Amino acid sequence: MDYFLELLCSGLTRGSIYALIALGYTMVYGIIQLINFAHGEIYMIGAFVALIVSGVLTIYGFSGFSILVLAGLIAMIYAAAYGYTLEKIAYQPLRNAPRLSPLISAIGASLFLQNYVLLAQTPDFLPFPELIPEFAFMEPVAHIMGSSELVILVTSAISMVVLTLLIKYTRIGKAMRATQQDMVMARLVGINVDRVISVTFIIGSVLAAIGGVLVGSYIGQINFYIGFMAGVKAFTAAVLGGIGNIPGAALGGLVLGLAESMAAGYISSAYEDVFAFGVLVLILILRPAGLLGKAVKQKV
Amino acid sequence: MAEAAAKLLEVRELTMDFGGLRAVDSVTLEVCENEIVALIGPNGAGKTTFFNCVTGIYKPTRGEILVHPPNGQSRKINGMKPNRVTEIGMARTFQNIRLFQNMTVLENVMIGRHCRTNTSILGAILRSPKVLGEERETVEKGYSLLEKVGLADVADEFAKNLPYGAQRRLEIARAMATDPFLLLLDEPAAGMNPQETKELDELIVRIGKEEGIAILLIEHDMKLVMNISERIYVMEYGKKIAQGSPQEIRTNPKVIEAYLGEGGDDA
Amino acid sequence: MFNVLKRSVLVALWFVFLTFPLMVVKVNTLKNIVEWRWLNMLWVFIVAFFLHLFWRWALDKRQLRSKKAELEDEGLMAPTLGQRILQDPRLYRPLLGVLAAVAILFPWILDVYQVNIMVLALIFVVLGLGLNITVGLAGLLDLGYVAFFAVGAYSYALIHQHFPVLGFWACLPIGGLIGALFGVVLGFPILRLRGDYLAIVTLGFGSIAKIVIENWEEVTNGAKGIANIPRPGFFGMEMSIGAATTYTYYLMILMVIFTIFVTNRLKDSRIGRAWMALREDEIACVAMGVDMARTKLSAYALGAFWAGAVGVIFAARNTYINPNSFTFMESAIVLSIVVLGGMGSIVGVIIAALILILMPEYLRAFADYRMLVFGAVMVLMMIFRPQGLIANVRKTYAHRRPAAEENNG
Amino acid sequence: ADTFKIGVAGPHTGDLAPYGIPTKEAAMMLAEQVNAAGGLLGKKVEVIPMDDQCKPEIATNAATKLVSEGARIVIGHVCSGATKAALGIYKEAKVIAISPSATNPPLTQSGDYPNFYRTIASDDMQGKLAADFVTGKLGAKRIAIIHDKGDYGKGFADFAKKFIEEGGKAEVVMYEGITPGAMDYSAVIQKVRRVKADAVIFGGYHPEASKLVAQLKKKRVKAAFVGPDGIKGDGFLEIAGKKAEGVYATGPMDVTKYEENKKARAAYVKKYGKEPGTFFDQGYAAMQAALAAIKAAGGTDYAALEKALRNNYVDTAVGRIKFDAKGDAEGVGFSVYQVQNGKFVEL
Amino acid sequence: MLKVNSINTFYGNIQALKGVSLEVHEGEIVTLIGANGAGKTTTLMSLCGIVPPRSGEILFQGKPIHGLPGDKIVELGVIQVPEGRRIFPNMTVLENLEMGAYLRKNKLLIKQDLNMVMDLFPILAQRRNQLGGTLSGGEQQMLAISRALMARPRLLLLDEPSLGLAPIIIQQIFDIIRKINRENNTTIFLVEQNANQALKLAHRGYVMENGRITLADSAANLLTNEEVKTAYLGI
Ligand SMILES: Nc1ncnc2c1ncn2[C@@H]1O[C@H](COP(=O)(O)OP(=O)(O)OP(=O)(O)O)[C@@H](O)[C@H]1O
Ligand SMILES: Nc1ncnc2c1ncn2[C@@H]1O[C@H](COP(=O)(O)OP(=O)(O)OP(=O)(O)O)[C@@H](O)[C@H]1O
Ligand SMILES: CC(C)C[C@H](N)C(=O)O
Ligand SMILES: [Mg+2]
Ligand SMILES: [Mg+2]
Repeated sequence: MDYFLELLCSGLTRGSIYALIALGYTMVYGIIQLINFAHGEIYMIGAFVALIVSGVLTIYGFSGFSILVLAGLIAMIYAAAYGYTLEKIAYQPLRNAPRLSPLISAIGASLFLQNYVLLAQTPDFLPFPELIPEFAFMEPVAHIMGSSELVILVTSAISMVVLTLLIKYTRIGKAMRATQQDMVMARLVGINVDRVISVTFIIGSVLAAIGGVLVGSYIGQINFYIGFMAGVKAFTAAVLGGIGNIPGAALGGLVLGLAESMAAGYISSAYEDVFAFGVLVLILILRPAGLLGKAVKQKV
Repeated sequence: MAEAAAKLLEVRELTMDFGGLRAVDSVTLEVCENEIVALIGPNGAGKTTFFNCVTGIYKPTRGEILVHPPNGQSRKINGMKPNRVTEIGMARTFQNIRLFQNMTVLENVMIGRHCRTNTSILGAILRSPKVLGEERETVEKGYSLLEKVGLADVADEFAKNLPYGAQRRLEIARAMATDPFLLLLDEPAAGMNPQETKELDELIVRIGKEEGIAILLIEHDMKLVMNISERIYVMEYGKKIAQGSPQEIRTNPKVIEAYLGEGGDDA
Repeated sequence: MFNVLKRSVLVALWFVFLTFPLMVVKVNTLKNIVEWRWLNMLWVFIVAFFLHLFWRWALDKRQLRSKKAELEDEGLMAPTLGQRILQDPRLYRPLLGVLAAVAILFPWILDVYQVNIMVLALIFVVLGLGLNITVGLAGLLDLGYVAFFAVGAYSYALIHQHFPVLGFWACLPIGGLIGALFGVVLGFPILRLRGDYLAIVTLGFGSIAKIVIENWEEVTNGAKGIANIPRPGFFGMEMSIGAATTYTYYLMILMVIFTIFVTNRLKDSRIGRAWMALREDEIACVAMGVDMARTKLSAYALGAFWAGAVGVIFAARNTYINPNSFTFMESAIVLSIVVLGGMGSIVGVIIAALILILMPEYLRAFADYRMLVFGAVMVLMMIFRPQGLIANVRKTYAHRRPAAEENNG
Repeated sequence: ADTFKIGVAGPHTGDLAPYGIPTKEAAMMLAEQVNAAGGLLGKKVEVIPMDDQCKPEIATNAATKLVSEGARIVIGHVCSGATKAALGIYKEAKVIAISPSATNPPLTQSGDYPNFYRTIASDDMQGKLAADFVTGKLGAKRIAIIHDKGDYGKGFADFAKKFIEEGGKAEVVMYEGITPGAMDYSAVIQKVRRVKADAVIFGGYHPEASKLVAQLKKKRVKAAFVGPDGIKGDGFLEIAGKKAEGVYATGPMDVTKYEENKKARAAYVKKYGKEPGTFFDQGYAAMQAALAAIKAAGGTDYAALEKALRNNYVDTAVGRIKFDAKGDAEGVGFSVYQVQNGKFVEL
Repeated sequence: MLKVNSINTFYGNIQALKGVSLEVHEGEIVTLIGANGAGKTTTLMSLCGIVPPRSGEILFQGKPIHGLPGDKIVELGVIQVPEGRRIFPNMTVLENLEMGAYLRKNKLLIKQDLNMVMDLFPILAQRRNQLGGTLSGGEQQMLAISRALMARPRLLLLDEPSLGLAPIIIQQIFDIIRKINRENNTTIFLVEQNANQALKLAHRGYVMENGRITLADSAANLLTNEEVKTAYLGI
């Protein structure tokens, strides 16, 4: 039983990180039907900025909690700035291009950002400071769920709830939904579509940065390449949940994380990814539009 | 009514549910040889859904769809794949035009010939005389159809560059290329002006009479409907509420209330 | 003018801000030292400033060009130079001749290195043409194409190990067929999926293929890979590497020609039209009597066939294979070749493959900046040629059907 | 030619770049030093870096390119796979390849590649050492073996497994591959706890090792952790930090005591302001061996170089070495280390 | 109120409008008729800034609005009911209506207008929580018009409101257009295929062919014009 709980917890932790990154994927996809392959790189950059900021702050004598908050905030700001700029350069000029062109542009951008960080910083792995303290009260269950895991779960849950509320009830949220459903009509009711798209990238990037900081301090190391795997998994999660669907992305992330964790725990971690994609294929065969995607019969 | 003509399509008690919504509710309908039959009704009555069931795009919840091809075996086609239905000999057009936009006009029609030809992959690579002959035949047939609908001189144009009315006619030509015995047209006159509608009117009649293809037609343009159809079915909220000759329908109070309104046919 | 400069300054400042933490700061958390590389800031400013000026200029030019095009002939798109050449036999025949001559003389003019990378580029030309069937013609987005390539390569390596009697020439078609078989097998479960769902599942298949190769050590030798794979043979002749490379080069040229020949014929046939119709509108296509399952599977199978066949050549060229050659990056590159070339356009695919595969080689001069530049060029090429290098506009079906009809009827 | 061209091939971009770049830097640094001191035999040394991304097909490109540019000695390649793909080309062109990191045993043991040398020991030797250490000195009875599925990591793990099973003193209770780059390894860690292993042998590199070590600590699993030389370096100490305490690693006998090594590292830190990365020592040593061989051979004649490499001892960053008939470095011995107070200490 | 001076509009390299000029006065209903593909929809899209004209000028209440982004034009009160209705399919009827008032801030007035349109189309009140995509064609058209009214249009642009609707609904829609014009004093620019009905409703009319305005006259005159009769009225 303990073993199951342990796997459950590790699956949920991993899954909620996937979910955080998947949200950015799904939101961007929802709005401009683009698979933003460079999204994982934003996550990586977020983590890097946090690392650099916390390094500098430590040297200048800050400590503990203030570092976590400041590093997190600055990482979010920078991720947002990168996300925004990425959209302006690599995607906006392709708004009316054939479907696959922005995808290729995204792959190019992803390569560029990876190598940019490689050159500007280092190809090596860097130690990421442990920004999340060990809570004493967690000690009795530490072998099942540690403090970092708790923080990850809580933070991502809060982020997701906030995002859902934001989209459901705020003006910009409504504008996002409208743009998602019909871009021309959105403009006809007076929505500045370009701004909405920028905001979407910014929100997605901020979530990715949160993910980056959490993962960084959870596993304690980052390098320029961590965005690739995370990106692929998050994309898988987004599709699993029904791409374009926000609760779907969250659910997809969790399901994927759990599937991987259970597969690794009960079968073999060598085939972890095979199971992850296997689950994806299986679910899509049963529900071709993902877990929460509406399997609408196409109206003709 | 078509006197003692053979039935081609026989639909019994067809029902189609979407979740909780019953879009088509026990509709019974038939089409005989050489007939032009219209299916009318308010928006959302379930007409298009009916078409979708008959052509295999949806699998109906209940009911029976029987076809009796003029020179073939009668069979039940519930839930049959759309391409099989087309192969049997029923072809359709779409309410929202669905052409192959980035293919030429001629190619669009040639796709219609797909199920009547059988060049294989190997054949396509080797291009034996038989294959070449088939290809030539496809082109010729395509041309003659385009001529019939008046599109022969834009054969090499991309479908997306055609004006709307021409696109509608291309859809009809494409459907006819499958050699159907029954043609199902979903609002062919939508978005056309009266002049274009008149031309369409003539085209449909010509197809019906000269080619001997039976026609089942959904349309909101009452002038067209009353002009060309021999029988009319009326649906509302998924149910069939009336059927009869244009004259009967025009004066049916139920239909007037639900659909035509006062002075209906001048619309 | 002043405004333009001001904008560029602002943009440059934005980039200075953007790159500040990564370009300027470098911390060593172990020793607690921060290195401030202020000079980088200046560089970023200067580079961003000039790039932005250039960017504006290029975008303006692009607009101007499209404006000019529309004045020239109203309605239809003015054919680009590329298309014009392709359409006019008087232009393309001599060009083809020159090309053929260059292709034949190539190994005699240039050194082994050039021939060797050209072989690789030609391999990717075939991959591009193969994927072009699946993605360009049939519109089925495939992000795991490399799986079929791997299948082909391993088929040859393993067949050679276990049945040495079957040489390269027997394996070439076998590799293709096994690839096609995998195409059908993988295509089956995902017939119902659309668009981007397809993309991720195929991406998944791609990674699964790699993981299986890595882990299934008894058969594939895992990460150790398989060494000593024989190069293509020529009646058992012993060849030096130079000669073997040249020989492989000619083999690839033939392979490319064969692929073009076959794909062209397919594209122009009943099957090819069905693929395109499927790409344009699945529902209408099915309603017009096209069997979706069969059409889709044939597109997968034929796409995979080329990957499998050319995988055999790939294994023979390298003489050694391991899973590292079959990552998502390779799939992405092949897809980029198809899109960049202009979906469905054969000439475009060839040019794009040559660019994308040869570019990193020629960018070796940039050393460390090589992949950075490569990524940037990919983005730029898409922005400035969103339709691809050679758009597959009316080229294929422009041959005049009426003429054909008159002649034969 | 008026320069000696030495190729340095390995992954300089892509996910494996961290294993290729340190060697490149080492070679360039050495060349600079030599050139600043007036060159070698009166000629300058020119280093030609070639990225191969650890992909066989690119490795063949890189190899042909190096050959056509006139390199007579290549430092590399870094990955065994890429090395195998490239060696055929070097063999024919009579180019010598000295790899800092390709550890796959058959590269030297098969005899297929007479032009191949390496400054690192092959996987089987360490596997044996690790197995003996764990079952002997540590007295472990239940051993979990984890590897990264790569040829190096898995190779080491496989040998360790083989020797443990042959030794019969302990039981391998878990044998599992992990995916490098995966977000975390907590599921595998839980498995280690479940099988009640008292030692973990890991085959792979330091990024995965430090993740594992950190998570073992976090999950309060108290098994001893033993890795190969892939983790024995400052990279591991840096990333794993305090969590590295007590971890064991096999590796070449303490090289930091060698003068050459101290010099090399000091120079590197001075130049780049950071600790050198993985395979720096071996890369540096390979370049030193190459330069010494050229000097001894009085040029780049293949036979002469071969003779020099096989017969002359050279002081390098990994000690005083020469190469045996198969191409393995003699003098690169192994010992077991433990992290104590943030340093690897030879046991 | 609206003055369009020889605008030229392109889709990529295809010129859809060739020197179109027209005027709409305060309080009028003006109709634009023409065959398929004549460029009517394009005209409206040019007015709204969705497909901005390459050259020429558009003045609204004397001020140039060509080149303004779409949202700024909406802010001025130029509101379009687009061809094909374009209901937000996954928003409820109520949310669709609220989107119509996206740029307005005054909650009270919005509430008032909500009641107003629900009075105008009682069916919408019944369906307020149904998803827009599941409405029938006629309901969607009513919703589209209501959504536009929620923006308090000064100039209401209607693109083929009768497209694909049952005869009985068409009558209703035209009645309501007349009502909006009379009671709210909203200026209306109506694009129609259904020339007969449109001309009966409008004060003035323009005829468009191949991207050019070919006729401009009072509606009554156009109704009796021989060319119009044969080409567009099908008589
Ligand atoms: N795929 C679907 N999923 C859910 N509901 C559907 C679907 N297709 C149709 N409907 C619903 O079924 C009902 C009938 O729709 P249908 O399109 O058949 O109407 P119609 O008679 O063709 O109307 P119109 O004249 O406007 O075209 C409508 O309420 C519609 O919303
Ligand atoms: N998005 C587009 N891209 C390219 N061409 C277009 C586009 N939309 C319209 N066109 C072309 O512009 C011309 C005018 O089209 P428009 O839609 O304005 O006509 P319309 O008068 O509204 O016709 P309808 O009665 O069919 O609605 C047509 O030739 C059409 O093919
Ligand atoms: C960089 C590493 C993957 C190299 C490894 N030692 C090998 O033999 O391939
Ligand atoms: Mg309908
Ligand atoms: Mg229109």
